[in-house]
Amino acid sequence: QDVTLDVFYAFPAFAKFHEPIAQEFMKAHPKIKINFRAPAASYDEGHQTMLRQSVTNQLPDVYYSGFHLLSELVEALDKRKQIVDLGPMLAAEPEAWRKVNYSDALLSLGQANGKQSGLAFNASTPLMYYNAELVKKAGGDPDKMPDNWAALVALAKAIRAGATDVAGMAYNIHDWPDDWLWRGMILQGGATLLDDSGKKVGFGGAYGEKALQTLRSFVTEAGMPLIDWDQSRQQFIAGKIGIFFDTPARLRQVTDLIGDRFTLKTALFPIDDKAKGKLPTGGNAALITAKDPAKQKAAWEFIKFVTGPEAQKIVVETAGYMPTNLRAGSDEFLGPFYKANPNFRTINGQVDRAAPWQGYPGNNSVRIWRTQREVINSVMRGETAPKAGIERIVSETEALMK
Amino acid sequence: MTAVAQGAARSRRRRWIEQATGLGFALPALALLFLTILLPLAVLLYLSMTNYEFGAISADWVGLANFQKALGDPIIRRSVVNTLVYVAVVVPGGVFGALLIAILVHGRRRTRSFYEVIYFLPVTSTLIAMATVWQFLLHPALGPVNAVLRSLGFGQIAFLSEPTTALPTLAVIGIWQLLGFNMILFLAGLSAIPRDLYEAAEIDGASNPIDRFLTITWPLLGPTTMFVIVTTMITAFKIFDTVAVMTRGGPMGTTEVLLYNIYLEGFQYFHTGYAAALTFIFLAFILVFSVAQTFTLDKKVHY
Amino acid sequence: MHGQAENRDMATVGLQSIAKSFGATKVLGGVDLSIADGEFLTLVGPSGCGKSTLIRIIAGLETQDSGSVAIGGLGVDHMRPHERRVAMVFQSYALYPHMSVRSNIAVPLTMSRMTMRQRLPLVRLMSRSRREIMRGIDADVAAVAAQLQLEHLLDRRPAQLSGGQRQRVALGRAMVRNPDVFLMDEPLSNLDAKLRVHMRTELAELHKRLGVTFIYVTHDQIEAMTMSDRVAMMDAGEILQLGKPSELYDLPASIKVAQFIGSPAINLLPATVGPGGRVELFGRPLARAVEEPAGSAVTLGIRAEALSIGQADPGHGARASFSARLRRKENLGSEFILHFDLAGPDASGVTMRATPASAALVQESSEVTLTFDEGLCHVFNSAGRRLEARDGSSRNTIVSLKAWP
Amino acid sequence: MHGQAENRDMATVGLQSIAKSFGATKVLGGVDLSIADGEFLTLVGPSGCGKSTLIRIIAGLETQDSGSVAIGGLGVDHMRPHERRVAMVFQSYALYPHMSVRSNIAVPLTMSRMTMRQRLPLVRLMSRSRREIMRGIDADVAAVAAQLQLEHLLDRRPAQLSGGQRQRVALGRAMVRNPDVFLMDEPLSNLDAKLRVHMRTELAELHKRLGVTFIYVTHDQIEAMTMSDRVAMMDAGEILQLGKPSELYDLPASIKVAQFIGSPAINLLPATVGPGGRVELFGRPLARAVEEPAGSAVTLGIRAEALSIGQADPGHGARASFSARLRRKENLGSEFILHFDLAGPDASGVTMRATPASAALVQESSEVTLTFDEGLCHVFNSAGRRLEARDGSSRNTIVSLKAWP
Amino acid sequence: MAETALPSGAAARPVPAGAMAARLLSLVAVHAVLVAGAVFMLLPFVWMLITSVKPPAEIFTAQISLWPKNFYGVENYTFALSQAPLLRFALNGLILCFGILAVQLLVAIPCAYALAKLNFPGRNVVFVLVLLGLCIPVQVPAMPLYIALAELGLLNTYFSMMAPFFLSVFAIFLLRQFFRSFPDDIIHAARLDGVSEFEIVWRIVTPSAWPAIAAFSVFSAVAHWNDLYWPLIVISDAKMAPPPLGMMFFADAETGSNYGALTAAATVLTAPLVIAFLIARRRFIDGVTMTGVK
Ligand SMILES: Nc1ncnc2c1ncn2[C@@H]1O[C@H](COP(=O)(O)OP(=O)(O)OP(=O)(O)O)[C@@H](O)[C@H]1O
Ligand SMILES: Nc1ncnc2c1ncn2[C@@H]1O[C@H](COP(=O)(O)OP(=O)(O)OP(=O)(O)O)[C@@H](O)[C@H]1O
Ligand SMILES: [Mg+2]
Ligand SMILES: [Mg+2]
Repeated sequence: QDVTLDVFYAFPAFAKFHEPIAQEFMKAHPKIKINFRAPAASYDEGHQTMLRQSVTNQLPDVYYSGFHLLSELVEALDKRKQIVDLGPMLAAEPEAWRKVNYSDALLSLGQANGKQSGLAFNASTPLMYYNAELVKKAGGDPDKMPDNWAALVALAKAIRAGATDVAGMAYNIHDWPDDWLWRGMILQGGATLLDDSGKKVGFGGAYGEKALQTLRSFVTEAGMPLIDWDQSRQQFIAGKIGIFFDTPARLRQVTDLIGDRFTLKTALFPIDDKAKGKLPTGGNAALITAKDPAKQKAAWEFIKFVTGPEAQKIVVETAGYMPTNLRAGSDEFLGPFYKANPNFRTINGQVDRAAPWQGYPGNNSVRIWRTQREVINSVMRGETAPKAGIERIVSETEALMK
Repeated sequence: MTAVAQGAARSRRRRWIEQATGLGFALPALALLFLTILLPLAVLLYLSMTNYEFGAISADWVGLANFQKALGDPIIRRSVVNTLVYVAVVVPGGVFGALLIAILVHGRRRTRSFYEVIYFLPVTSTLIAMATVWQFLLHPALGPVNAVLRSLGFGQIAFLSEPTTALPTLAVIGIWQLLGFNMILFLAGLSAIPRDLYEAAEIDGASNPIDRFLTITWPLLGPTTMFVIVTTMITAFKIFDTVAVMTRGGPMGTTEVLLYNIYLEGFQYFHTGYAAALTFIFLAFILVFSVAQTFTLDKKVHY
Repeated sequence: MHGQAENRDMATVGLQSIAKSFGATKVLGGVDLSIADGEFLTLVGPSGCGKSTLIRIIAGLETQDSGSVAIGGLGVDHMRPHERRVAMVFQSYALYPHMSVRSNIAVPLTMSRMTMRQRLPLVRLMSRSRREIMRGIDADVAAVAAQLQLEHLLDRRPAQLSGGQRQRVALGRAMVRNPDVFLMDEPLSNLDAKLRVHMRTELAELHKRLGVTFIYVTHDQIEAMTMSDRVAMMDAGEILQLGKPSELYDLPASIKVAQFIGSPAINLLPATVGPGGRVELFGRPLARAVEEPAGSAVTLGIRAEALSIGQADPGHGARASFSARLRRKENLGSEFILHFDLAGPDASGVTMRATPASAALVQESSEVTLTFDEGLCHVFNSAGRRLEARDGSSRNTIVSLKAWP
Repeated sequence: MHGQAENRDMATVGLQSIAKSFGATKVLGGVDLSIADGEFLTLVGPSGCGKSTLIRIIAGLETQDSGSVAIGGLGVDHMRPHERRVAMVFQSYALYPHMSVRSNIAVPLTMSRMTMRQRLPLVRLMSRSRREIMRGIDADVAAVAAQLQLEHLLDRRPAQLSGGQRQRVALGRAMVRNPDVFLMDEPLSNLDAKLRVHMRTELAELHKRLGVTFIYVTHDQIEAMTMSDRVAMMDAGEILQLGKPSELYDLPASIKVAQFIGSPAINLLPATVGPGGRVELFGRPLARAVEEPAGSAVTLGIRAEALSIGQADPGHGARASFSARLRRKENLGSEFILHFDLAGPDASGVTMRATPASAALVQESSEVTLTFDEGLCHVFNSAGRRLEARDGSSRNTIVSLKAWP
Repeated sequence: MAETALPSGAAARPVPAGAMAARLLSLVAVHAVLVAGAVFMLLPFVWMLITSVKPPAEIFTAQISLWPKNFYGVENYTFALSQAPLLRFALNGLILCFGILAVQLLVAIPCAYALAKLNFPGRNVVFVLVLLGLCIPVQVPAMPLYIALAELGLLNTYFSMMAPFFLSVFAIFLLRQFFRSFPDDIIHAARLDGVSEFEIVWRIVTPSAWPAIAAFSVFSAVAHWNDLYWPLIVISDAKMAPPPLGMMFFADAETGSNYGALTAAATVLTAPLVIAFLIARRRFIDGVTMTGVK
């Protein structure tokens, strides 16, 4: 008989792809009705809502959890047996089907607490946006952007020198709400968040010092303004910043806001360690919290659909996220779109580097980032030397990891 | 003898009726107060003595450890200082600015409604939209405020991103939000002042605006002013929204205020027990402030 | 700021066709009045006739719809109330509720004697001269408080005072000042007779000492008669008669004035004009003749004190008489008011003043003959205007008194 | 709720040693008073003596510190104001500022005639009986408004009224009611003489019609003398004398009462007691003898109307005389007040009432002989108490009047 | 710079040049202050309105322009109105605001009157509790209240959105201040007239506090119209959501806000509040002046 699924997601604006996907799904599965709950304002608030509802047993059937909160949520829900392990369900599907749709890297994004807790729905790795005119004016080649940080800073310096009141680049790590960009800086160089013991940070010492030096050089060399990331993006959109780093999810919006003021292009995130370099993955994974077996089954159908190529096509076209389905990029689905909008295709080149979200031990991740961020900000402002800075970051982080 | 006793009993009846009326009128409020404030506070008090983490199934009793920890936490201390700075800017600005505007607006005839609406507009705003707007207005390179500063020969200022200016900027935005509402309270207070007192003052020579203000307006506005000061102070102590939306405590913790830290502890770090203890410290702090202020002012403003 | 005020040495007050309406309610209908410097003018009139409105217009608290006010010969219409240099006692007192009696009375002095700087809070603490001025003000306040018998109440707030005490504070606030014109709106209405007598002399003294103009509203006939140089009787926003107090009493211009002035009110008897202009009362002709066509109806006004009991006494001018029945005696202590029913078909009655001794001579329900001095009675035509006697022989008392030594 | 109230058919009011202080200020010092059912009692006394406080205690608005109040023989200390079934006119009017005159007057009727349900907004629209009651109320309001001459003001708010009009509304709000006791605190103080006379009769009629008890505060001697069954003279929170109006005037118990009652105030002359208890004025013995040791100082009180000009006239009781110089004549219209300076070293003066005619006979600054009827004067001892004449021969007027036919 | 509307300022009178100049000067000074303040207050709204009619490409530009080259208002507003059920949210807001305000006034007015004018044991305690209530941030009682409502099965109802706000300590405190200044004699007169204490509150005292009640009403309406925090805790059905959720559909931290639609939605959802204010503001002007007592 008919099943109604309660689906809960964060960011009301995501209605722009959730709604059409649900329409498509219901067309394909007439017996399953999708009912969206009032969306949460943010991942954090969605997370709090889930925790609250787990206490009162009001959980939805499907929830899209931010990657950075996934393991905490799964841990909490596991205690009350309120989350469904997707591993067996996935295993029950034909192996071939699994292989065509999901890579291991993609599957790993949804793993937490050692099991397949969810399937990645939205995913993003940091993307380079740039102003082709400014790059050209500075003597760079808009079609072949630097693939390492030293060259990038040099180009940014040239952009800054080439025009008044234009900043060479902006990498808004100093006030990013989470450590996504910081992880980007760490992972791209082949370092890890934690060392092998899992008890110490993996980016201390010379590596970290160099990373901080690079960050400082953004300001000193490239004239990066130390302002709010929204303001920074606005400035980029106004044509006053040469190179800008942001999530691909905003590609659609940035493109619209620029209009034909200048030529927006995107490029791969510079990677200093081409072999080991990884990139942090933001976004969310769909998970099942339904209790009723019939609903669980319907929910699994739903999750398969939303992570399927038709749904991902909608997501990519409306936002710019990295597709989380291997087939989505094919000609059958996104091919024509990518051809028309090459900027959107760029992110696909980073899928292989997408690393799952790894937490610090001790549930203090947010506080650790707030502490680190203060030091990073202070280094970028030139108030703290990079060496002293990384020492502080390491010691304070490790203190909070207990 | 019995007559005396009877008389006493009867007067007691009258007093009893009076007191019962008073209590009866306060009762619905008291019941709601109990249900929506006191009971939750009791739960919170219990939590503050545990190490409960949000979403957890169980918690351990830790006694006063959370309170001890809070008193020694440097981040909390910093946020107390930030909060006090914010309060110190917003209260005088929000109260006396509103008083000035209210008095000026009250004297207008034709333009009165025009100004009232304009000054009231910020009260109606939702932070969701306004945060974006403020960020653009204060944008160092694109915003009109800095355009004006530049044209006046000052350099541009990254109001929300400089550690030295971020908190004062939030305070100014706080005043912007509060001013209109306080103005309306003052306007309500002004319309309750009997007109013949102004007439008497005018005859007595208290004719210029300052004299009129000092002789009539200020003293008779006392109850309103007291209310506005106390509520503005409490509102300022509770500063949270603008921080959460516009600076998230940054840059470099310069806008981390007490309530934002409690929010971080409770809803970001999920240290519910610790956050509860912080909440109690916060409550004790502003309650003492406001009760002391209220009861000392109360004697002065009523005749 | 007071430049203009200082030039004006004479505090005459001139009102030129002052009109005022509140919405549709016409309150003043073109009042003309000119008051001499140093004059004590009393406004009387029925409740709601516009007295308060008029003095509020003079003070500048209300704006007239048309007409103009001049003080000291200068138009003051453009001046704010304080620039007109008037002191006022409000009918509603308008005390400052948050100030002690002392401060209430001191306000006008503080305003006039201290500079802005000395009045400012905090700043004033630094002013040395301030203390001296304060001492002067305190002395003046104490003096006025003594006149008003308020010495022991100086530290109270208005809410802690009785009605009469509040009124005295309101009066004190005006009395401490040294304005060009005093405007007082029923300043003694809530005081007891003894205190009122005391305050009358205090006000009279103030008037003499300062020599300034007083405009005074009262419902008390004794106040109006004893304090004023002139009395203006108002009704429905018009001045009906303006003159010396005795003129209003003895030579009322109209029946309305005669009725309003004097307590108990004047007795009005219907009469007709007979041949030769002779007035006929109850069909019997009197000695008085008026310039009215024979047969027209007139009204005879006889003051309560003009009546007496007993037969006409030919030795003392022309006396007429009619008979009446005593309905009720009213003992006022010092005298009696006797209420008579008239014997005729006309149901109305007359009142008469009598000493206790003469009142004792009549009994209730007894029929007596009342006589009155024709020289002391007034004849009003049907329009209510008082008619002069036709021949000089029987003029009114006041006139004859003036002719005496 | 009114069970007790309905049982009480008699609205006597009994006060038993009522005392009241505001903080350190003692206002009432143990007042005992018992007022008969249907009596009209007037409270008089100097400003601030506690009159308003006393009636506020009777109404239950203020709580006495000690003592008890009974209405209709039942203690009402436990009752809240409205249970005491009293109507009150406040000295400060206390009008409802947001209601029209009509609604102000209608409030007490609405409260007593309508049920809670009928008064509720919205609900009342559905009540059919309500309209009928409303019509009754409107009629009553209209009737009272007519008595008060307020008909044309019924739709105004208090702020749009003149002082006297406000007072009448306050009066009207009490008059529409049908309480056991009326408490009126200077209800006519802001009305003109004519209207006051009118209101006096209206109140007298109301009193007669309802037959309820009135407690009335006034500063107006005429009101006190003419309306009251008894007058209580208060001073400093005590009742100095309680009696018929004429008793207070003619037989004042003490110098304070004598001074307070009567206008102009009684003349007080220093005198001594000579041999045989004979009172000596300016060294000359009078006929009057009192029970005081010889040589003690007494005060002679002579009413202004007891004095007359000219030689002693032996035909009319014992008359004494002294000489004085006319300082000032005061014309009150109906009579004159003559102010004399005494010839002796004693600087004080005396006042005398005179008819216009006799006033015309003396000139200012002229020396005259004043005579007075010894039977009409009072002797007070040094403590201020009035002394009875030793022999029955020369009792006071009132007594002798009583003996007359 | 007249701070009260004294009648002296009537324009019709002939005024000497000196006084005229002085008055004009002070008038200019007053308006200068007011206009300067008004610019500060208005600036964000001007930008909001301009943005709501701009095409995306003109929103962030280096040159500040007050009017778009390309008028895009129709698109933004239709987009805002069609993408989110703004009118439905506005209706929810209306229900919430009226429901909350009605109960708030019903509860707060008698309590404020009792605190201001009646003597009862524990009056100061109640007053301190009121102050305590003022100090408490909304987040504090949220969890216990949420659990209680869940236990009662009341989640997802209008009632659950309103219940925590039925008590407004703010209103109690504000009205207490106003009631305190109400003349005792008028209350006494009412008691003598047989007006019950209950009716004294509603018929006699409340009309005198209209300015304060109107001020509070706009405050309450604004606060609950704009509240998203609590409704999203107890509501999971988007059909019951309050107005700000309408804006959240366009304010997006994750994929980037749609500024044109966001400001259009903000404009649409602010308008009712401005209208409510315009209605309520009449009450600030004709406050009942206390002429009832002498
Ligand atoms: N709240 C108060 N605090 C202190 N003293 C007060 C208070 N209320 C009244 N008094 C004092 O009590 C005394 C009696 O006041 P009350 O109002 O009874 O006088 P009253 O006889 O009515 O006078 P009046 O004729 O002037 O109205 C006065 O001296 C007054 O100053
Ligand atoms: N604001 C107003 N709106 C309408 N009518 C008013 C207003 N103020 C006063 N009036 C009316 O104007 C008339 C004159 O009022 P005013 O106060 O001058 O009377 P008054 O002569 O002082 O009377 P009283 O002796 O009773 O004080 C009254 O009839 C009054 O009702
Ligand atoms: Mg008047
Ligand atoms: Mg009194």
